Amino acid sequence: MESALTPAAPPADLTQENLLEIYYFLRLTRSLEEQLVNLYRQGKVIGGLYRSLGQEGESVATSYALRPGDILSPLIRNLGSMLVKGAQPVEVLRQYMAKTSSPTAGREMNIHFNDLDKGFLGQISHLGDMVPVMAGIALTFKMRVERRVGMVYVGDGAMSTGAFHEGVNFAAVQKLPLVVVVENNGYAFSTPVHKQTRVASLADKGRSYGIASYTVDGNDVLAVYGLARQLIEAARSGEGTQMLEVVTYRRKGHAEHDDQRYQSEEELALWEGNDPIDRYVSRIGDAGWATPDDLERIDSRIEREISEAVGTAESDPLPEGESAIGGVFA
Amino acid sequence: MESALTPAAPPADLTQENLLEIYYFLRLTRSLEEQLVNLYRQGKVIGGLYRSLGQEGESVATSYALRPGDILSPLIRNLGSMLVKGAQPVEVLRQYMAKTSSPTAGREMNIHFNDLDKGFLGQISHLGDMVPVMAGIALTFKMRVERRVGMVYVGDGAMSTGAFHEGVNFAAVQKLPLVVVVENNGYAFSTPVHKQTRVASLADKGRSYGIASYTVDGNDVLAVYGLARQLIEAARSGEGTQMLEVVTYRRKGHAEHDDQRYQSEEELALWEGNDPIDRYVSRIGDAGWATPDDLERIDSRIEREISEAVGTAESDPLPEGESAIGGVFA
Amino acid sequence: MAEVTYLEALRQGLWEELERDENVFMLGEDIGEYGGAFKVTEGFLEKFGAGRIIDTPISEAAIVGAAAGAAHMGMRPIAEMQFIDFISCAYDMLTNYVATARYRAGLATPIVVRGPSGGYVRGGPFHSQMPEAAFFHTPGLKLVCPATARDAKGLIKSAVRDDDPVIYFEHKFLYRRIKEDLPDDEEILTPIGKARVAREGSDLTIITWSAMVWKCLDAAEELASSDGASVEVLDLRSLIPMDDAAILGSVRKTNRVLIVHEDTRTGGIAGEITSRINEGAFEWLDAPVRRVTAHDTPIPYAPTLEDYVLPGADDVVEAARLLLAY
Amino acid sequence: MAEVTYLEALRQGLWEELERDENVFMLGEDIGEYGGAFKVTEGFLEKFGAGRIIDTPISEAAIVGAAAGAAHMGMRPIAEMQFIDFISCAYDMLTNYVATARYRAGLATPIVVRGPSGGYVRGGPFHSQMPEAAFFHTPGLKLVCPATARDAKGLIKSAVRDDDPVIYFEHKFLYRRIKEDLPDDEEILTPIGKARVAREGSDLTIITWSAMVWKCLDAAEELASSDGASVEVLDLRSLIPMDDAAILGSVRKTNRVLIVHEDTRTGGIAGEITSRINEGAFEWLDAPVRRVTAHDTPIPYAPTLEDYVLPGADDVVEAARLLLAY
Ligand SMILES: Cc1ncc(C[n+]2csc(CCOP(=O)(O)OP(=O)(O)O)c2C)c(N)n1
Ligand SMILES: Cc1ncc(C[n+]2csc(CCOP(=O)(O)OP(=O)(O)O)c2C)c(N)n1
Ligand SMILES: [Mg+2]
Ligand SMILES: [Mg+2]
Repeated sequence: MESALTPAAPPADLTQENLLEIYYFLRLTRSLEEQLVNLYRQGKVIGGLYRSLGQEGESVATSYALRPGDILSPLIRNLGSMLVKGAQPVEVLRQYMAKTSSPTAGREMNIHFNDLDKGFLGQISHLGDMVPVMAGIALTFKMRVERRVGMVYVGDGAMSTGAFHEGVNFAAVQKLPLVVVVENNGYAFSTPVHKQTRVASLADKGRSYGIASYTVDGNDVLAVYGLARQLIEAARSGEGTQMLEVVTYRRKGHAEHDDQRYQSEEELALWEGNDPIDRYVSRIGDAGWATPDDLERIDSRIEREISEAVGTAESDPLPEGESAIGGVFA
Repeated sequence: MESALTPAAPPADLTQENLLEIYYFLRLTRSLEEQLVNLYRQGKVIGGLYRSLGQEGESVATSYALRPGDILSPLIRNLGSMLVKGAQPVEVLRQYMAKTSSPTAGREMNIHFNDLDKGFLGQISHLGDMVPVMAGIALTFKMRVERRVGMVYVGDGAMSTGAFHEGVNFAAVQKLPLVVVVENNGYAFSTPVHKQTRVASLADKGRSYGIASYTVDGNDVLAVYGLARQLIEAARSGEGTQMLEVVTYRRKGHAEHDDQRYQSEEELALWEGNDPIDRYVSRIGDAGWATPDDLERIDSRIEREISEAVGTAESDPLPEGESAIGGVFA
Repeated sequence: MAEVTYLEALRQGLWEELERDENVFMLGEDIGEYGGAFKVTEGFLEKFGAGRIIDTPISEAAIVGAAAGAAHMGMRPIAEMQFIDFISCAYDMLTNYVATARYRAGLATPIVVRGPSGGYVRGGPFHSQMPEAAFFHTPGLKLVCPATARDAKGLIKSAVRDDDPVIYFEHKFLYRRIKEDLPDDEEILTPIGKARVAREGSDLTIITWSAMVWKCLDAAEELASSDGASVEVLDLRSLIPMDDAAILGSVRKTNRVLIVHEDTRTGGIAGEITSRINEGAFEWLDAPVRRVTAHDTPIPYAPTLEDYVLPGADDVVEAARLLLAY
Repeated sequence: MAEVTYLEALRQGLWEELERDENVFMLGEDIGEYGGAFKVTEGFLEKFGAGRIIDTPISEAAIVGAAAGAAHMGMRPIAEMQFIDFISCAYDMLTNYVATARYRAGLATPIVVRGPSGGYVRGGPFHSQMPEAAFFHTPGLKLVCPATARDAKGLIKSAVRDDDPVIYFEHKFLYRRIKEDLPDDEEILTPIGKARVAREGSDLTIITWSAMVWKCLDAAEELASSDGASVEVLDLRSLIPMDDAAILGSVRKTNRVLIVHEDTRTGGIAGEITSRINEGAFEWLDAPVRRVTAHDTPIPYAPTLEDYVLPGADDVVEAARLLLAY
């Protein structure tokens, strides 16, 4: 149970191809959300819009460290994790616009959808509830002696829920292959972390369940990747539940309609200067792992993919009213 | 946030009278429960019977460290705490026998009753729920700037509940004058502590809420008293929520009908040799604070009080059926 | 007189009670500096201070439990659920601890638990619930559900003064859609337990509450103009206690009853009302008691789906016609 | 044939399902070495091992949530609540996560949540509940409540095989009081959703379930011998799905209905049944639908009080006479 806050050297198991793919997912996450903002302003997003600006790094890095067959459960700010696990931009767009072609046929919103074959389980809104559920999935891996791992995200705010507590304790005591990613992004809606808990380090909460618990700079993509990989493999090899606190910052409001009155300009500026994508780009550029050309090619690919996806999604119809019925029971 | 497991010297603030009074409550608790066993065997106790054999020391010592005006919330094994706070043996007997004259007029069982003026709030069965409620009482003390303290008991098992987690966190973050007494008695019903949590020391759980957290030998009455007093006064002087783990042992089954198959003979013998009352008697005898005569006088007084109380309680009638109605609303 | 929204009326009611009684305080998530997710408590922190407007961790069970403990000590806490959907996390605390406290232990627990409820706002399955029936079943809780701005104010004030725990379901669809002239110089206190005749009529009684009152009034208007029918609309205003006298009185007058609620059909409160009418006015019934409710599904997100699942004025008209023709 | 108790029948059903399908497993508090608070799982740990009979921490939300997660992966978890009263701690998980999973996300969640329910055992307010109505209201959960040893076995086996989440309310008053001869050589599978005619009759239908079936049979016997009345007793066996056809068929035959349940009156399931009868068989009713239920209070501890609050055979006889004379 040590703690690590220094950026790691680029993990040895990443190829240049991997590094470019990570860039792809980082940029895709941000661009897709920016596109969603446009659609939101045009009134095409039906409900609220939730951004992960500034947190794309940890989402992508933690999920990229998983292997095929592993399952994660994202929260509202883990669009990046879902994309890494194979969710398609067009699915996300359809969800936000409540199209009949969306993965939930218009029944659920935004990124509340799942594909267990690809490896992600959609969340419900009630914070904390996914922790016990993911413990159950990890329990299955253990019972079947499959070398698979579960990963569940939880915010600084969600850690205050009873469900979080019961779920992590359950996983810990059963020694389940589950990695709990704590996203310390400074706020839960308007509530700063120090009003959510009195403890200085959220990783201390993991220690109270008797599980290995680490803290990492959440905006250092490669450091997050390295540590996540280590914990995932520890969980995989029978060392039980692991916790990883990623220290990051929510640069937009809780949702698009939030005026962020409680976040100071200085704080926002500080974290803008600590952008995970900018840092990653410098890092892989400086190290000579990617050329500006490489990145530009990826950027254009993303632009193309998103604009195609928007076209497809927009032209899809809303579901027929009657399709609301059915599917409550098998 | 240190840890103390060595017996303290007799706290300076206890007079000889206090020491004898503590003996009185220890013995009263045990004798009253023994009397309840008799009544239970005679079929006069209506529901189950729950013993605190071996834990009387920590119950009495923690509650004795409170001051008038403080409020505690006992659990099923805290008969001793309630007696210290002024609950009468006859009330307890009436509750167990569901008499109309009982504090709840036969509506609730065993020690589920309260007297806020005397300073105790009765529990409900759902484990963990009293923690948020006591946080609310402590909140009132803080809002009114009263120098009063709340104390809430929680078992090793109850710590796994969501309500415990939410309540302690709430109290911690609001810096409420609440002392959480963790009774680590080895089991929750049949479940040993290591199946309840993976953490080695339950006091570590307190640390994860950022509150001061200590461990003490729960069968050393004076050590418990001393540390409890210290934490109570810390809470009283604005230092916020405190946690005290008392390490003890439940020598009877979960309830009288439990065959204790999961507790080994050796374990039981070991803890019988570590009886808190025996230890206390030796301690105050050896130190010359009490003579055998003093203790015998107290014993006879208790015998008399209990036999009177049994007589009174037994002769009371059950409530009239119709009295079940009413009192749901004001 | 000033024109105020339902939300503003609620806000005024809370404000006035906080001003009136220093034992009243509020606790909930993001209610302080942020003023609440819907801005119901905007400006409260500045006025009443952090000691009485308490931002809490995301812990609904602790919020309700702490409110109960404080209430035992003579305080009058008002707990906000950010959305009423999250009250489910405090279900144990409410039904086992709070609801039983007086009965089992003689403890007064005058708390108010309030929050934005209901659908028609494209909130999806977890921001659209109307979970009144979940608490209707437990003796010891009062349930209040204002339909008008006047009642939003009058009922929150009565709820705060009530000596029992009250769950106050405010309807988020009405927050800014309902506007009403309310007097500035007169205290508004709506008694809990008294229904309101929202429209008088003699051919059919519609029993309803909360946002559905408005849909039923639209339906009654349509039935009057198109069918010449005289429809009475009874706004229950509180579900516990339920105004049996008003219900039975209206049924005995019109002899036909339609119950309309936003909640799902099976296990919804229409069932209880139907029982009470069977027990208390069976001989006056010229037709079966019928109900218009949501379908038995979660509330879906897409507008087309939500509109299909939730009842609308047209559903009310259709059911009323069946009854009128019976 | 062997005579078995209700508890033993349940135990056999669980045992057989664990033997039949390796995806079936159990989790709960003290179910392993101790064999459960009521010894329902006595011997299971030895037979099936700690990998399939899992002792858990005191965490009802986690028990149900973990069961749900495992069920998504193809397992068939059976979660025990030590007393069903503690299911309230998993209310959010059951109603928001489990119940909606298929509808909102197409996820199969075949779990069984079971536990000792009901009163008449001097358990006080928190060990006597029959919280069926708390879950009846949420679309997506099936509710099963066996009255006989045969059904205790047949319904648990069907519940385990059901592709939807099932809450199985076993009645602790019946555990050792009901004994029945069950065949050794024939598999018992009671279909979920089909009511059972516990006694045929033509003058009055009593609709009931769980322990009340026995009280109603006593009452029917009394009414037959003292009043010469022919009373039909319909044991619903499952509340969701509800066997509307059986209910309406019986009502159309007898024209008089009494609904009897152990749960409190207000918000109890009798309301829903009354609505369905109003909607489906109003013209066949010769008398109002009436109900016999518990009073609207928590369940008190003293035998005199509990007996007063809970319905008894005498209450059923009395209400039936009123209806027969109507
Ligand atoms: C049980 C529950 N209570 C309240 C809410 C309302 N709510 C939605 S998000 C949110 C803040 C979450 O903060 P955090 O867990 O830190 O995640 P972040 O938004 O920072 O990613 C709140 C209070 C909820 N979804 N669930
Ligand atoms: C929420 C909840 N779940 C289950 C129970 C049943 N139960 C009663 S006591 C008990 C064990 C409690 O153990 P612990 O907290 O260690 O207290 P102890 O009995 O050892 O004093 C259990 C499981 C309960 N009362 N509440
Ligand atoms: Mg956060
Ligand atoms: Mg214990």
